[in-house]
Amino acid sequence: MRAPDTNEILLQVEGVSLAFGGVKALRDVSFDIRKGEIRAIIGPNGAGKTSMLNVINGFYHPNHGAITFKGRTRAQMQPFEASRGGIARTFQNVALFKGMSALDNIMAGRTLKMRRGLLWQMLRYGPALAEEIEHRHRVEEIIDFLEIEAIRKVPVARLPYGLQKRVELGRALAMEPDLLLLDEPMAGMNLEEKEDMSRFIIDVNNHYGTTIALIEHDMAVVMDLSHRVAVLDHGVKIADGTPDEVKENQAVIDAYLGVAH
Amino acid sequence: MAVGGSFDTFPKLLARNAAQFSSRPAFRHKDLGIWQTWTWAQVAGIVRAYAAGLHRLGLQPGDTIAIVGSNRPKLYWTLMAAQALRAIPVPVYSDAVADELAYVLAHADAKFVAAQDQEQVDKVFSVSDRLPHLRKVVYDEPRGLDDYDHDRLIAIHDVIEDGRAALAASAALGRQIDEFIRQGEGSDISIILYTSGTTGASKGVMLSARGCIDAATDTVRFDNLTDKDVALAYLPLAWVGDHYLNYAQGIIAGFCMACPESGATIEQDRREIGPTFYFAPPRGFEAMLTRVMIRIEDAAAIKRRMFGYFLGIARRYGESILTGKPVPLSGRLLYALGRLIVYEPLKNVLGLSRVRVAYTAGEAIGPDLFAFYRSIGLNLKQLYGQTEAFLYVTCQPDGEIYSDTVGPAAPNVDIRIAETGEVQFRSPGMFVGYFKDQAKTAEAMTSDGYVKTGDAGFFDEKTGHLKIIDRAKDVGRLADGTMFAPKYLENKLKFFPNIKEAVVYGDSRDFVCAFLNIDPVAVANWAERNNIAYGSYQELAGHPLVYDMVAKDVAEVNRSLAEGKVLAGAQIRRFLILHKELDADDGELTRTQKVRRGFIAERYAPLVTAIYDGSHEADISTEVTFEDGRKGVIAARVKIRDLQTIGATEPLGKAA
Amino acid sequence: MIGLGQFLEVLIGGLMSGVLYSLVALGFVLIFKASGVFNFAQGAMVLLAGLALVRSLDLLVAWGLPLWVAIILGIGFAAVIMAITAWLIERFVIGPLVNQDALTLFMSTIGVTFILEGAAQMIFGSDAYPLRLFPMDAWFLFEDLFPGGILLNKLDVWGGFIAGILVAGLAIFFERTKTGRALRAVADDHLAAQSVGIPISWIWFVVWLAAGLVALVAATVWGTKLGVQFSITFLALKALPVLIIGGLTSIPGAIVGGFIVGAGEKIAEVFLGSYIGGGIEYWFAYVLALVVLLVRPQGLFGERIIERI
Amino acid sequence: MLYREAGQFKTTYAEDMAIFPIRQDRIALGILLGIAFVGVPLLATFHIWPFNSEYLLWAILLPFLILALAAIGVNILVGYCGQISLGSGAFMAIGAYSAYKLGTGVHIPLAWFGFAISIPPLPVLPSILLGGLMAAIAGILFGIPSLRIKGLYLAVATLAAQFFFDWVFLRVPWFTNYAPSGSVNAPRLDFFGLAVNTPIERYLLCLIFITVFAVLAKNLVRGNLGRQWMAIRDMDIAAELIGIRPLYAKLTAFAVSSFIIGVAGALWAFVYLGSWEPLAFSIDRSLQLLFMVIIGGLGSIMGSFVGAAFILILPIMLNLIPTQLGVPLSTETITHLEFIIFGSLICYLLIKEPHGFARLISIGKEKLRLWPFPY
Repeated sequence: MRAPDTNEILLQVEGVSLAFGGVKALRDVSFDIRKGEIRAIIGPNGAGKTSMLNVINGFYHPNHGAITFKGRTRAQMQPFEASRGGIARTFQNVALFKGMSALDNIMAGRTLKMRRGLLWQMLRYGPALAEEIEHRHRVEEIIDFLEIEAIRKVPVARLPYGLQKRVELGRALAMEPDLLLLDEPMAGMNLEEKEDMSRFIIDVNNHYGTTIALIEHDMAVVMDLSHRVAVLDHGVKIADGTPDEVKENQAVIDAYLGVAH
Repeated sequence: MAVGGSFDTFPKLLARNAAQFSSRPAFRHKDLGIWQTWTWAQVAGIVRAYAAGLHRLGLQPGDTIAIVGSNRPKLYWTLMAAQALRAIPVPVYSDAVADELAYVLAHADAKFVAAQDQEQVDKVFSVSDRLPHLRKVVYDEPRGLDDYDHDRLIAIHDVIEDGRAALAASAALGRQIDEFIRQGEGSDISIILYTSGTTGASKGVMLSARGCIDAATDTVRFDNLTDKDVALAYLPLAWVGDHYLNYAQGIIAGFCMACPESGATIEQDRREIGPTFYFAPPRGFEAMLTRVMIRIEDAAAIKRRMFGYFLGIARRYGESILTGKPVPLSGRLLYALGRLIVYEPLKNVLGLSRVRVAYTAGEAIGPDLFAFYRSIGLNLKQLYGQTEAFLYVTCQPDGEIYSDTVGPAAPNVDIRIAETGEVQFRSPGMFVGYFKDQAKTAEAMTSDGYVKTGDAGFFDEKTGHLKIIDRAKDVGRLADGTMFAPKYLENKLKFFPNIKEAVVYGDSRDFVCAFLNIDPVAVANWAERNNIAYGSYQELAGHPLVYDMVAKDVAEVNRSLAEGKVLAGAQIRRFLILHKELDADDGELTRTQKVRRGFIAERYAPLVTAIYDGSHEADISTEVTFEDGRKGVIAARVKIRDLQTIGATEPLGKAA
Repeated sequence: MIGLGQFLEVLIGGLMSGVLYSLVALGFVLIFKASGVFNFAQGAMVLLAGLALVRSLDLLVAWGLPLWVAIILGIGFAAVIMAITAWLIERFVIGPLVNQDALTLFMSTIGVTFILEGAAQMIFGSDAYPLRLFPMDAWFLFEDLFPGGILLNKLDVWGGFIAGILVAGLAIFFERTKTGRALRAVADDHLAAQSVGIPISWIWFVVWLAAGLVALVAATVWGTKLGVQFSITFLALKALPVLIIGGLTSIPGAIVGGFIVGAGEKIAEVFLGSYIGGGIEYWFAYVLALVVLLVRPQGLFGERIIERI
Repeated sequence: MLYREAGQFKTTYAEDMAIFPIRQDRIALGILLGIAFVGVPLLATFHIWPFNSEYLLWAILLPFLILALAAIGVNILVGYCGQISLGSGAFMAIGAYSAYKLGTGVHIPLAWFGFAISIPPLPVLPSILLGGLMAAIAGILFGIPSLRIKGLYLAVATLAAQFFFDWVFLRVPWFTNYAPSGSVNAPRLDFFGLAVNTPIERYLLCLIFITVFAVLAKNLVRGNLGRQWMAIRDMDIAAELIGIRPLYAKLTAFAVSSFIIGVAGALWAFVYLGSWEPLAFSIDRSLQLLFMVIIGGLGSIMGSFVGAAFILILPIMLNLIPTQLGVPLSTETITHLEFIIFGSLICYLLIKEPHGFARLISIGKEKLRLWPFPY
């Protein structure tokens, strides 16, 4: 697998803490994501992985700490602002638009790129049609890339889980994000599906040069996929480094064996 | 359209098409969700640029360029571009494993390889150390190839663009390309097709440009294909069938080759594009029919009944209506109704409703299967051919269709039957020789220039059509010298739904006899319907009523044999139904489910003796392997049935 | 210039009529608490209960039964009707729609509304039927303080009294009884409730029954005030804003909301109506609710609505 | 079975994204339009059955067209964007009264400033469209709460709109030009000098309106905006994540929806009723429209037509059939039956087929396409 071209830092998380009432989901977590790398955030269930993602793309607003994305440090923002900034994301339990076809779901991912206003769309003529076609073409390339031609026009609700995950990835790719957050992309998949998904993730990283941050609790998957791995446990970062380093790390081993703290 | 001698190579024809059918579609490819389309004029332009590009990469006349991948316009264009440069394209089966690939590429001295995608590129590079001549690999789909080192690798798209730029830059290059095309002669080797290496190492069949074109021109006339036609290009590129039916005929008739989106979408794509010329091997049609039946099973009861009823109607009248035989008015009306609510919709869903001409070939096709498609109004015909002939040896003209013949000699093909019963032919398309293999070439030819097919067959005197009965080497003779073709008989027997497997003996014996396996499913259903009680397969197999039923089938086979002179002597005199199913685990079948006649003869020796010494039953005990791998012995007393053979006129085919 | 007396009178009158809204609102709250269903049909249930009661009453009286017997039987009959209704709704509408999104459930109750209104009027007739269960005359208080005193309808007092009892009853029901606690469990989390082994269908039946009985009570008061007739359903609709203001899940909220709406719209009617044209009552409650929604979506007493991801 | 799709392939995205990609559908539609635009008027002019009386035009076709238009509006909001509305009637009213005011001349006396704003009467067409515009503006205003509150709460907000405007048009005489009875009369309908009076003319007018609007609406819902609406409907959080601004998506839905409903309201008042009172746009109307989209099919333009047709025809059937059977029902019983049937149907559909008749139709169509196969 290709190594990231630069050490330029795309996203910097500094001393982020997050609490719901009494529950501390994250405690003073800091790490960075470099441009063009595949960055894994792993940890046992309830380690605060998803909370971390939610902080990054603006669902949760951290109580302390700051996040610097593309050189801009910010305290708070709305999810759709994050998406404007170039952060895309998939969910642990697929969050597709159930009433729409796979194609429309991915097309929806192009929203930010589409400019024509209400009246043009209403006429669906000239520039409006041209725009629609242009984006359809881009979306078709993604469909081709993810090898889901056969289910293009099927309502996503009818698709098996594995394919839904793929469509969701497609929707995220359609945004041409700078940073792609994947929340347990392999959750609930059989081995074959997992291998497919890993291949797609690597290809995305190679082909589009997209920076990817993915969460997994299954270490095995992550190790041969990612350039660097950060390990969370009970909301605290307990390790950070290359897969091999992390594998050796005692704290990590304990955390996964569930040794009492 | 007349294809005069002036058009004796494909590049010249392409130029003609660019002029004659300029704006007609030449290629379609379901890609990115729509049918991307290229007209003949466009294709000619692209191919010219492509040729220029390849030329600049160093592809010389006489060089070979291998093509590995599934049906993609760019790969077809590679064929065209190579031929334009008088280089020789060598398509290779895309599912070939690295070793086979290595063998062919090495044997063909491939200097260039055109690969479809990463998978194929990887395969090529994995064996590149065995390919001394390999200069460059060009590829169609860039996916995943981004960070490969590109000094031996280049995208076809880039080659074309480079060529286009170069052509724009220098008129000289353009003239040079045109010169190559002009210089091209009918005697040039147009393509080398490697026969799939089922028997020994695969051989490279060299075909001349004129040969290809003349042969294809004849059949294009024969089926009057025109630029209005469309073919679904889904057959393996490396198979003569695709090169002939789609590529050669396509260029000559100027019809459109439509490439499916992917293997998974062929069904859908066939329905969308609605081909007018269609080929599939018998198993292809069989699979289609099976799917039809399965899907219908899930339909509502009324629908099922209606479907069944109208298929009945079709069976009764369809064939005759298609071949224009007289049919009672009531029949015509019912059939018309059936057309409206079953046949046409069915063909439509299958994407066959626009098909004018459909062919099948490669193996014997079951009469029922064949009849089914014919009866719903699909003009399905059989042809017989082989790579060495550039496909066609015989084909069935409209209106003379029989499930058990392969038709009369194709236009300008000259067929004869050797004393050995082997079919031999001379045809316009016949091959020049095997690449780098004089010896084999010599073997394959007769002294007087006929090609040996290695198949045994005879002309059915009623229809005058050729009947292929078996591989020549398998054909045996009874003690009295009567010709006898076990496989032919076995196939005939197996076409009956009740008979699953059949093994026929008779070589250097007095008469022919058969060991049969009943089809447990079919027969069990039958037993249920006629409430016949039975405890086990063995019991069912031994049941007298079952014997009666099967006897009818066998008698049927004999009757059909009696109709023809040649095999009339080889009728089945006695048969028995085996007490157990022939099973690959017991070594009775090959893993590909072919019967191992010899082995079975040894294993069931007592039965063989019994059946020839005229006794009416025999005891047999055989060791068997159960599902779980345990071994056990089953013993049984197997009955033997005699059959009246139908007296025929003094059989021919005796050794003279 | 409007005197204090008149003001008090209006205020009290408003508060009292507010109680009537509360009576219907209570029904909504019950169902919403337990099943998260926003029951548009509550008004229709009031109509149904009222018609069942008044018609049977007329009949029984016509048969010459003594009034008090008739009343008991009539109420009993109406109660049975509401029980059947509750069962049918649970069995055929809410049951099948379990775990559907709130919007679907809401629309289904609109469907129920129409069924009930149609059926009720078809069976029991569609005229206005006078109901006389409570005294209609009024007291005049503080006549020495204010000229003419302050008018106070006995009926309104009765209504307040009954509402009080109902609230107390419900409070006890929710806090003390097993089913009551089960209801709260269900409200919090269906699966959890199922896992503790409470048959959810039973729970919901009970809820709808309770709502039905509350509707019956409301009907007795309202019927007496306005006569039992179709238009009751519209007044019942006003319980919606009452809820929004009080908070969907809060029983006290329903009461307070009722007071606010009742008093508010009366006062507005009297003191603003003259300037911007009468009939403010018609919309005042809704607009007030709208305002509350904008500043405090969960209402005065409602639990905070937390966005989950 | 009727479909013969083999050989119908798409070579451009434009073809592939057409409203009716299948040839047979286009043919069917063509025939339908032919009947609607040519057949009906011809039959009607020569009083050929079933147009021998004007009943069919007046009592069925005209209301059908206008209510179908309104239903399209409601469907955009409820079906596509998932925002419940019980105030559609109010928006029809706003359309109607605004159009009425603009059509009869607006006079706003600003006593304190000592002058008055006066707009001369506008021609009918602009007044109708501006009426729609007014409704759209009101729609946006009452849609704003939808940003903070979800479904059920929104229902109440829209109810507020309903009752408030009922009252406004009832009690503020300015809107009714101080008509003592509170009932107002539409200005005479002429479009570019063509007077529209006879039922046929009115029918054609409405037909043109709905055809145009149906196409425009269809274009919207299958375009980027439509996808945004449906995204908000299906999973608003995910929608935000791909850059959809809830504010924009929801308010456009409210605006477009109310605009169409407003225009429908204006047509209802001008073309169908001629003279009307606020009652014509009461909450009953709102519920009726809501039923149309639920029954016809949430999230389907075609469904809006189906729903409207059903809701209009059922009562007539209820009236007709028993009479044919010789057991005529009293008008009351019929209304009650209507109530029960509509109610039951709503519940049934919500349980069995949340996408209404439209889905049933498209399922049937799929069956025909795959005939003789079941799938």
